[in-house]
Amino acid sequence: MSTIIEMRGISKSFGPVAALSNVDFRLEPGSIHALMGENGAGKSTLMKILAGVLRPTSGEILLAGKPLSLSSPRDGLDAGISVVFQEQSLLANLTVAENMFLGREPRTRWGGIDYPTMRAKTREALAQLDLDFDPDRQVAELGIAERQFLEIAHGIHANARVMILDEPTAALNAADVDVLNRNIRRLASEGCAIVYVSHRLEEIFELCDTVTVLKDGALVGTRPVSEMNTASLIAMMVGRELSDMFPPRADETGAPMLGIEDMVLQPGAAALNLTVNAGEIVALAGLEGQGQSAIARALVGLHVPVSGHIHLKGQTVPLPLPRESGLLKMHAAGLGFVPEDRKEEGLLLNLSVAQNIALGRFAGVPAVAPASGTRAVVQRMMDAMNIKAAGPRARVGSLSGGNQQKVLFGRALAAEMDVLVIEEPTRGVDVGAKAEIYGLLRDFTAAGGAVLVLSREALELIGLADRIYVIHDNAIAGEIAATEATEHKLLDMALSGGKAENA
Amino acid sequence: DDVFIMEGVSPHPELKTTVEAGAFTAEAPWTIGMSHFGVNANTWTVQVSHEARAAAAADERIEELIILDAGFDQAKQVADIEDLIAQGVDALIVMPVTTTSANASIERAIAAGIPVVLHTGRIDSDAFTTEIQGGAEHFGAVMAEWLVEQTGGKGNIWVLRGLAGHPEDTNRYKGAIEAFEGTELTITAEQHGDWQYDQARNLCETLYLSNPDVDGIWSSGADMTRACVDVFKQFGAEIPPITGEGNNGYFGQWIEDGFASISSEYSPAQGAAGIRAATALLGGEPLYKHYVYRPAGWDVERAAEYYRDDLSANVWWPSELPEEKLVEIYGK
Amino acid sequence: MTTVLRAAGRIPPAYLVFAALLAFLMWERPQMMNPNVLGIFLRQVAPLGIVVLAQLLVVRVGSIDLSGGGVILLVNYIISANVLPNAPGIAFVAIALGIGTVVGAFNGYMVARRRVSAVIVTLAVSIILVGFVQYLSSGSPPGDVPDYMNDLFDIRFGPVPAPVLFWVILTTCLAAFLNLTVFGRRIEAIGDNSVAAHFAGVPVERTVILTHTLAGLLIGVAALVQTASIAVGSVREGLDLPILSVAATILGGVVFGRGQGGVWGPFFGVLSFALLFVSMTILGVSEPGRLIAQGLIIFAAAVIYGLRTR
Amino acid sequence: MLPLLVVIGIVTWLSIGTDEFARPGNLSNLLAQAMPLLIASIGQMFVIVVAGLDLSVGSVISFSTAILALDAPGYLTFPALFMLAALIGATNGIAVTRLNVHPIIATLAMQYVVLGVTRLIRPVSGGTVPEFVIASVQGSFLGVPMPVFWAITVLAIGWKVLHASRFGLHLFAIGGGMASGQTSAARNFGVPETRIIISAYVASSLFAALAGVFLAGRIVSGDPNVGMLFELNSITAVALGGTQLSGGVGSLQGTAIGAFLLALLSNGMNLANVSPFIQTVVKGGLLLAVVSFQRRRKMGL
Ligand SMILES: Nc1ncnc2c1ncn2[C@@H]1O[C@H](COP(=O)(O)OP(=O)(O)OP(=O)(O)O)[C@@H](O)[C@H]1O
Ligand SMILES: Nc1ncnc2c1ncn2[C@@H]1O[C@H](COP(=O)(O)OP(=O)(O)OP(=O)(O)O)[C@@H](O)[C@H]1O
Ligand SMILES: [Mg+2]
Ligand SMILES: [Mg+2]
Repeated sequence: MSTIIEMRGISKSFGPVAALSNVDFRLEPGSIHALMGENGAGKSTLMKILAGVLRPTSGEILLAGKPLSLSSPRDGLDAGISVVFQEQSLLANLTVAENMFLGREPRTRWGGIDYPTMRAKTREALAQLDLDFDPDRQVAELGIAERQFLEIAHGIHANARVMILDEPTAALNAADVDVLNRNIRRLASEGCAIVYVSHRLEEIFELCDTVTVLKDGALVGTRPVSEMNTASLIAMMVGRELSDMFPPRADETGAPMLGIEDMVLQPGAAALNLTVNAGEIVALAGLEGQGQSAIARALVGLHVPVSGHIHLKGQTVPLPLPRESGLLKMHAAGLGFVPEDRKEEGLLLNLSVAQNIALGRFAGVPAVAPASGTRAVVQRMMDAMNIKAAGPRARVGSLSGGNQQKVLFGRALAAEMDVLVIEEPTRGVDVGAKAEIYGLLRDFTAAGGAVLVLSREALELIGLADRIYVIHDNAIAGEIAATEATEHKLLDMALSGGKAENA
Repeated sequence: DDVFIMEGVSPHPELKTTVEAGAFTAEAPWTIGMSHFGVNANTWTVQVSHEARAAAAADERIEELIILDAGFDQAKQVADIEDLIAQGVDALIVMPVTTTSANASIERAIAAGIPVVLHTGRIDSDAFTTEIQGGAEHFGAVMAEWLVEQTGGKGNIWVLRGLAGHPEDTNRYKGAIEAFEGTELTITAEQHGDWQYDQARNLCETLYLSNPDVDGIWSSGADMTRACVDVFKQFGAEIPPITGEGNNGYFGQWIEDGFASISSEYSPAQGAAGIRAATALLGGEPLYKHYVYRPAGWDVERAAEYYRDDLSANVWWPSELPEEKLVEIYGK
Repeated sequence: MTTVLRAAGRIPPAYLVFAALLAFLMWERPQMMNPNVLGIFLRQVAPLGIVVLAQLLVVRVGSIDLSGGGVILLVNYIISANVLPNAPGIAFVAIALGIGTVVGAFNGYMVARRRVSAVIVTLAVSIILVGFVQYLSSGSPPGDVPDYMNDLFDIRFGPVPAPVLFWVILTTCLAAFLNLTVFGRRIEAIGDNSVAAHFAGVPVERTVILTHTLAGLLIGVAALVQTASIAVGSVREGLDLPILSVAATILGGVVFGRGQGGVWGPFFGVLSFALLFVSMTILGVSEPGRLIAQGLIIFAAAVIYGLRTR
Repeated sequence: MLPLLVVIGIVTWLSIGTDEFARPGNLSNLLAQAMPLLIASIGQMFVIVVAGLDLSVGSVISFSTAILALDAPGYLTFPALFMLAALIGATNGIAVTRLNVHPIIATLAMQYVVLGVTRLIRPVSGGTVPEFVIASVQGSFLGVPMPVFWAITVLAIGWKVLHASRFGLHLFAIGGGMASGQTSAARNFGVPETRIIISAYVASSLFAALAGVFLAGRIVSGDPNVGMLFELNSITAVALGGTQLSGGVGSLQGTAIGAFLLALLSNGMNLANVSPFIQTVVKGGLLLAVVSFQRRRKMGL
């Protein structure tokens, strides 16, 4: 097979931080090439260089054997290199169609934008991904998974020779991943070279034919996937074997910490009840948009349910909570919330790691209180989670995606809550760090805390949780002990919602 | 004999054009419109509108006086005049913002048969009915001539100007420069204090600290004079001859501190003069087209005659406001 | 080495302008380089300096306050127009601080709770206050400011004029307050991303209202200092002060939602303006030249800074 | 759209309450009074959509009247004026993009410089404006007053550029990225960000120059102060019209209504005989009332 892209001796440093050093990377048309590595290994940086977003400090790129000079994303696009970035990059103020065609809008004879064509082609592109949303909808109105799909559609659409997907599935659930994989295979069969970055190992084995592993900015090696297994891949990435991903479950649980009583999420929906006990990790599973997120958010006033009550450590709080002060109120009562969208809702990207973590300790504290005594906690969190940063003063925005997630998580742990509600505990986190985060969560419950967790990864739910509630149509379709749960069972419950019905 | 316009105002010595008696006669009651260049610019401009109102109130034939405030905005003045014409006023009084901006709309008023009285500001056109002009050049020259006399025509002087770009500032300055011509006075500093106390104070402080060698100060307005005097007092320095303008606060300071000064006269009662000219036109009396207002400068004795300890700093003299009004508005 | 250079790159432009102008004055007018003279120059900008303290607070939470002109005018009017005959000085202080606080709280409420554009609200508030003074002054124009205020303004401690000392103390207090308290951390967080700050447990609305209120209080203080510096009442206050305060704040390295320059950056922004005005006056630069030079100097400083922080 | 309702309310009230308002003469006055602000606001909007601000608008307006009133033939001054305005805008744009200067600082510095230059070439108002400029503003064509044609033209241009061209879409894209803190989002889509932002500042200056031309025709002279406060008034009009100062959201019709509302306030208060001493309060109060009902999602500028 001929090589379409060859990156030779790529190095990149951000000030004192060397993100990449002397990395070689080759791509063949028709192949699906996995790019793996721990958080902060340099995967996104390498791909941004290939896309023309960043310029390498040294090294060269060849396109079909000819040197390629990329000074802006435009150049990348013109060279047929299309990217779905790890960080969502859609423009929320524009419509779906406008986002699809931004930068290459079809034009009318008069030089204006040909909106009818744009809409029609948008529909077509979305239909390929089994999607059907109105091209005139504002992206701001889309959910996170819908946005992710739109990004993918945008990338796929570009008729690219090289397609880079940087953690495209981080916000997708199993069913959506299937749709995506189908399309990726189709693209590959049409001769497109695909780079696939993901921390979900099972996807790599299912989809990819070649894997390149980076570690600390350096190339570890490139191998055919057929020669690898999970253990060897992890060893290659982490440098050691991971014995147990998930820590052991607690033997017994304590008194109820968090209870939801007769919560009606939407007019017409059934009332739902659930409890989370001290020492327990309880998960909410289900297909996208069935109400899991609404339940979690209703607990902090970010979703307005019709009615219901919360019981928190014996205290009863009527729903709905006020939008502005709900989160603070619950925070004061000992319930912390970790949002999924770390960029918009989670992190203060221009502030330091230390400040981001320390903020968790200041919630509910009077404004004039001294802001001190956080140094030790910050250090403890950074050590415990192995956060890779230049130091506590490093800007969070300069961290790799997975390390950002750890900072977000560190803040919640530092705040010393009794109950944590977590939307996606390990979005974009590498295997090693995942194990660390799971361990921390278990430590938290072992100390008497309670956790309510949402995740799109069924395996994570099964491995991590004690009990799982499956949500369907804004109501609880069933409850199952994690030890008895399998991916298949969960999907079945999620699809049917108790009855038989197609999704 | 001639219609009385205002104390100190007389027909132009050369331009003797007249307005025919009865040219604009209208049935009373009248509505008079006045476009003011900037009512709220400073306390002097406020007093002009008070003087106009008082004069209008004193004349039973006037049913209504509509004053619009251009706020130093030429475009707004054009709009104001258009709006006044639209309201069908019987006569129009204009205090122009600039020499050209209002010409077109003034011409439109004349074309609509509305007589236009102009004061406190000239325009570059003949298309008005009658004008009363104080003459900023005269104002500046009176002060400058006095300064030349005080200094013996030799030495260093500072020039404190008003708002940059404002015609009143430019013309006062022009008058002063002409009067300085041929003398041995050197202008060592020339700055714009915008007629404001705080700006002038900062300027005078800086100028004094940078070079205290000054033999006289030409100041284009009263608040700036007070600021500069305060600076010299603050440094315990002798106050050089400094020019001023007829305001009560400044008069008080002048009388108390007894420094060498002169006050140029520029009465806010020009507001009343405009009303009288307009009523004369509407009443069918004959007028001249051009009136001038070129009073001599005041010395401290004259200032003392007018100075009122019981009134606030911001009365400007001479005033035609009736005593009750003065006390009501300016009483301490 | 590179870290030193990077740190140098983050020095707000205000420091550069200040150093350059100071060097220029030393060379051009060495006799003026004594504490007494400099003290007087600093006193000229003390009111601006205090308004800048207010401005940098709200700018750090991504807002802006243009209502300063109106507040200062109203306070000046109340004190000079004899509205309260024979009122003791402390009453004026209370009124000034009261007006500032109420206006600030109102701005904060509108910006934080009602989510109205900060530029427009604070501008509208200023217009209303200016209009209110115009209305009042049509009945009774302002007169003199009580003498004791001028006397206070003229007090000196050694070479340091009282208003300057007061301004420096206020700046120090604010710097300490922002550095040491939870409030300071919250301001930073909101400035960076108010949504994320909310999720991090920051009471966003309350903090923004508090920030505006504090800014209003500071503007009330500035109004007192400004009034004390003017012996007379006024009916017109330009937008100079608010706009200059925004400029000084940004030159000091504090940009909407970001506060690299802290409190002292904008402080030096004001100092550079002081020296800038003084240099122009001393050089006898004409009005047009002054405007052009002022623009070019601000521009040059901002470009140097901009290129280094890119 | 609340401002629109307010406009309709005021118009209705004035038509019933005063005899003069609804006369064609006054309506054409009103249009002429609104026009300079409308033109400047459309320009300002380009910059605000990309999360910038242009404080040099007022100076450029004054500058433009000063150039037109130079003692030189119109066929020289007229094109020269637009070339200089484009240069001013390009400088602003380059400062903001390539030199990384905050828009407020860049355009404030420019405001000073341009005002200084204007004062040099025209210290006080005066001079003569080319006849064709005066005629194009004060005259009428086929019995329709010229300002009507101005309004149609600038609104059509504004509409085409903002809402019906790739350039306009790219403006909104860039602004949307800025508003959400992803400063390079649009760039990653291949939008030539720098070039477009610079063009926005150029457009703002060109529109300001055009507003200056209209004003010069109205006041038939050059004036160094005529543009004063236009920067703030244009920002106010744009924001009143619902455009977010954080970028990415806004509409031309909103801006037009905003500008019209401000002009209507002055005209209406003049006709309704509101005393000049309380006109300012009323204006500020109405502004506050209108804007306080325009809740937005994000707080800030
Ligand atoms: N803009 C930046 N400024 C400074 N450092 C940066 C910047 N972008 C990335 N880095 C650093 O470069 C290194 C590589 O980051 P990169 O985002 O490429 O990691 P990654 O392999 O994609 O990790 P993840 O799996 O967490 O997404 C990290 O140490 C990161 O902190
Ligand atoms: N562990 C750390 N290492 C380096 N910088 C830190 C650390 N923790 C906080 N910082 C940063 O240092 C500055 C001061 O932080 P802060 O005052 O909160 O520390 P602290 O926890 O109070 O320390 P101490 O208890 O010793 O006073 C902040 O800018 C913060 O971001
Ligand atoms: Mg990455
Ligand atoms: Mg500390």
